[in-house]
Amino acid sequence: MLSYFIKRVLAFIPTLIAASMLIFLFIHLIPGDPAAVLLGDTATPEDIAALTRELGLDEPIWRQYIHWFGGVIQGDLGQSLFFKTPVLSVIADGAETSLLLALMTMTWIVIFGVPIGILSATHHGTWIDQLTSGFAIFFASIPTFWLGLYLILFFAVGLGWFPSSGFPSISDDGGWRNLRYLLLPSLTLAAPNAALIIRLVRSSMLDVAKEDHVRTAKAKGLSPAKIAIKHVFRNALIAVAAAFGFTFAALISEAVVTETVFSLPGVGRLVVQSILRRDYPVIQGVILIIVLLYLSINLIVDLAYGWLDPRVSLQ
Amino acid sequence: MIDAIKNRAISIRRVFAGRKVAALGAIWLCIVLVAAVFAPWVAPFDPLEIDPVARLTEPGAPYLFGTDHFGRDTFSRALHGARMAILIGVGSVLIALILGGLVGMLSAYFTKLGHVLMRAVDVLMAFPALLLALVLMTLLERSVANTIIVIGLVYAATTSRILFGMTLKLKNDVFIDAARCSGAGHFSLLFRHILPNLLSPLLVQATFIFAFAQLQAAALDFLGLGLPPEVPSWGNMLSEERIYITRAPWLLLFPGLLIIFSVFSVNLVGDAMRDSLDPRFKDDIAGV
Amino acid sequence: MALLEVENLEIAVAGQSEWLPVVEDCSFSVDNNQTLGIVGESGCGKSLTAMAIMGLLEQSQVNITNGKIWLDGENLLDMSAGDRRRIMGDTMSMIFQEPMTSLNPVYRIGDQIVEALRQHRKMTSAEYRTRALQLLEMVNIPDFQQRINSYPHQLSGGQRQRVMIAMALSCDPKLLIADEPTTALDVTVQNEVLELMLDLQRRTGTAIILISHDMGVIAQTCDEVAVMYRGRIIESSTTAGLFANVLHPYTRGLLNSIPAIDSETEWLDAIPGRVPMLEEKLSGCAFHPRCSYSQPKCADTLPAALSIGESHLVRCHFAGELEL
Amino acid sequence: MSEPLLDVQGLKVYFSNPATRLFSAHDAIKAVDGVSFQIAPGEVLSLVGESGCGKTTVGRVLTRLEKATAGRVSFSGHDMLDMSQHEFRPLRRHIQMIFQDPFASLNPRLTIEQTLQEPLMIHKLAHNRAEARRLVVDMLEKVGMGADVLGRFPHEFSGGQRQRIGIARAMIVKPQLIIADEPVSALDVSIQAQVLNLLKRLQAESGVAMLFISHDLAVVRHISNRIAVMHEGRIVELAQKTRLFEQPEHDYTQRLLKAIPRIPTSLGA
Repeated sequence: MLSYFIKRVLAFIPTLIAASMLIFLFIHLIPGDPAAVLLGDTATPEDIAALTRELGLDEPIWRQYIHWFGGVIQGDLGQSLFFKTPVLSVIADGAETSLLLALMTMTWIVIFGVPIGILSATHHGTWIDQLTSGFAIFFASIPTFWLGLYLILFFAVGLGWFPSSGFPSISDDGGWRNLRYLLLPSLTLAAPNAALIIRLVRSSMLDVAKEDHVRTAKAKGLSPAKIAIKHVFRNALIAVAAAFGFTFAALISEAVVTETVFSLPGVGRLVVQSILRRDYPVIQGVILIIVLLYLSINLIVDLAYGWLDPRVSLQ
Repeated sequence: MIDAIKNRAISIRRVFAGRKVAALGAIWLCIVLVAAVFAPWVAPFDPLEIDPVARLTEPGAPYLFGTDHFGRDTFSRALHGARMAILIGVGSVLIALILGGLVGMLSAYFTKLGHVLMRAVDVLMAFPALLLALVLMTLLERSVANTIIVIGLVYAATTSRILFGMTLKLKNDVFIDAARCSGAGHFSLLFRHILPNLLSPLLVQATFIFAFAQLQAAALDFLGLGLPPEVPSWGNMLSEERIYITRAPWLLLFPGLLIIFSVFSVNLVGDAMRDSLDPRFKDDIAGV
Repeated sequence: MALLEVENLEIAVAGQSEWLPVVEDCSFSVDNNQTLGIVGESGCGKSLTAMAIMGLLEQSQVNITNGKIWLDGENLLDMSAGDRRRIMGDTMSMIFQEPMTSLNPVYRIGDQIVEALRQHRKMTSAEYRTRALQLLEMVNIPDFQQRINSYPHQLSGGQRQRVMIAMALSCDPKLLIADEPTTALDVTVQNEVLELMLDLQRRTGTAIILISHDMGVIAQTCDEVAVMYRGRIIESSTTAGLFANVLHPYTRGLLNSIPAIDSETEWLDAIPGRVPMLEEKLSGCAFHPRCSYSQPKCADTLPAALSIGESHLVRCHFAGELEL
Repeated sequence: MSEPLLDVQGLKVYFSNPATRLFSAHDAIKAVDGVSFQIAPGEVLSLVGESGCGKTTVGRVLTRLEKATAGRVSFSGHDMLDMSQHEFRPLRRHIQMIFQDPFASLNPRLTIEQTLQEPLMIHKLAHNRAEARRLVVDMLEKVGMGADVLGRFPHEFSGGQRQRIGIARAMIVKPQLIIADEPVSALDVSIQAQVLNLLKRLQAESGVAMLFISHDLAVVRHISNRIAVMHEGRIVELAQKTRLFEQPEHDYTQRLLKAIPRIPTSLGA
């Protein structure tokens, strides 16, 4: 188990470094001069040249990268051109919203995805299966922003049950009740991803159900429900866990859109706004953090995989 | 055993036998295709023609789907949008499959090359799909070609990993050893023995990429980083009119439903095809 | 009445457009302390027969269309699914061909061995553990004290099959069905596993049905033999009786096809042709197209089961008349 | 014994153990651990042993599907292991292989004709399609199949028929050595007998030498001239077949022979 763990971590670090190089390179290939953007329309060429030198933008790109990455390691992601504050604090401002949104969404995904997936698999071939599978594929086919817009139209604008946009921090007035701001966004975000989990649980369970050891379990006289949970679902979890990283990536992607639709002050919207504002240090920083998070999730998934499947960790 | 020896080619009859909904999906896709091809002749209005008098008209005659806030005919724009949908779908699928397919196959076949290439793919895969597309789009100008290239590249990474896995499995098949003993060279092994056995799973993968590409392109349009705003695509129609949703709720309904029906149909067809695949490759396919 | 009596069993599988018969008019019985061998080539219906007795047929694909299966005087086919499950793993149990895949990879073998016991007998956890250890010791697993905590992939093929046997015996079944239990094993291991099964039978009196394609295994292990071809038992007898006096041309052909281990011949006397596919409709005796003694009558009429001597049944029009 | 066609000396094949690769690079699985034998032209030598004894790996090294760790293999005077892929090409034709699993050894996407034509074209034994087809049909006839199978795909055939096609593919280039890796163990008894007869007849007619790899001692006794018993990567006993069966010397051989279930020979036969 330990060597499996170390192997995974060792594979993680070079990927992260390479990804950081790629991010840095991308951002520097973007047309437009950051110094000019920073100083605005009234700047003279001399001012721009001075600032370029000051920001170190005239140095070779690899030196700029080392300088930047050196800062990153010490927790310094640079200064936002737009907010004129440290990038890290800009990101931290959006973190609460995004993390709460992600947690709520994951809750929906598990609550809806897993039981419906099991139901679909255990009723394989019946109308229940066809109906749930059909709905799952349908929900995975809806553009998130479209679903969000109509949810706002019906439940916020029409019925007035929920707020339509924004999210005051839970430390503000209202406290935890402020979570109702996240209800529609999290449901919007959960819909396509829960659909994926339903499909995944279903197909993995159907695969496991064909394996010989399930027949052994039947021959022991176990009830169908016991077989479905203890033998089929338990083993299917291995495949589900392995695909969890993929789901998380889809979640991040769709969070960018969802936060924009619901005007949530989260990290996802920050990405889009920073791109539109050409706030390079923030784009760089946010993407690096997201990649770090995504790779960490994948690492955790790998470890969970080793824990769920004794064949992986105990060679 | 009998199952394992059946020829694994995808036949239309087997795919749609007993799957009426998937067959309906296929029919819908044909309609979209016809609309795309004949849009300029079928559309009752010029999709770009502005008519300030007819702004935000409700659906009915002569504006079947109503008009937008410029007074442009939504139905005509939707027909031309089908063109964009097909163009983006087919274009990104081709890029993803050809580029990703080659990288994946060669990486699995030539182990040392694979070590390098697949590490590079790992790095690309460290970015969630839409995020990678966003960053790439920022680098490039907003245009149809660039959107296709970016979406194609994003899914090329996924495809290469899938093909890598499938080729690895096939590479260890006995018939590959047998071909090697017959004296077959690398080229023949790759393109005569391995590739034809991957065509069916590739076709299934293509349908799912097609579906993902639609949603991805719509999301990019929505964020203002996809197709140029003047291009009549379903995504742009949604993006431009979204502030009028309270005044004219139907405005977003039609383009939205068109996207949903098309993506749903492609997913259904892909799902039906996946069921008739070689079970070994089923798990490799990334889709709904 | 014997412990298990199978009467006119008929099984059909779902074909392209219709149900195809795979087992027809199959009758046999087996009693305590007895081992019945069912032998035949792939597709002859021997495994399906075993699965039908055990109750493991996949209803949508395979159907029992006729017949009765009496266990202890009760017809299993009349029982509800729940009643059936109370017998499965308790009164009768099964060992499968693939020891590599027949165990669940994510549970420790100790837990898997007593799973049937947990289902059918109420005991304390300490008692379950004691029983698991006892069973592992009984099937000669080395270091069973440690092995009880192993996962299946940590065991060799032979050891896994021993675990399967321990599992099948956990509730002291009256009937044990072993479907090709040694086919995936090496000869030396095969020998040990077969010895183990017979040894356990001597101690517990369990009735055993051994399904195999290997005449040698059957000859060495069983008291009685039934030879199946294309869904029917074409010859059955005591083992000694069968090998002393082979009456069906197919049984003879099968025996002649096996190269001898203790002598040398230039050519094997192979049966021509191949086993007909399920979809192929055959009239008369199913073996007639491959039979060198075939007469016009063989293609027309299905031979009835002729009783020759004591407990020797043959389905051949010319049983006893041929120089085999 | 005449000049050997194949001379294997001290062959070793080690695989690195993936489970321990991270910390100890030297921990290797010794699949084949110093194996030496010779095969004369036209001779049938069998490698017999239980699963994991390394017999299959020996066969795969001789067809260069696997790399050897150490040792020398000379095939009609050529040192085979040191050759580059390119230098080996002309020899490849003369060392052909028959595989165990008839369901996996034929490319499901190629017709029987395409499969059988491939080696002819590669080794330039036929110069056009018509000539190739004639040779393919001749070969098919030798394995008991007709020209009607040319355009059909592998899934249309039973295991026995596929194995005949596999044999045809190996024999069609007129090799000097055939490596048959468990060629009949996936087949039913009655089909196994047919294929064994076929192999024996083709071998006798063409005079090709054969390395017959099997776990089945009865089959091995039937087909070979000499037999090598492998155990844990080494050959523990190598003798003329009758001698090996009548007077087995090594402990392991004796154990193996004792373990085989015997069929009582009836009086009727």
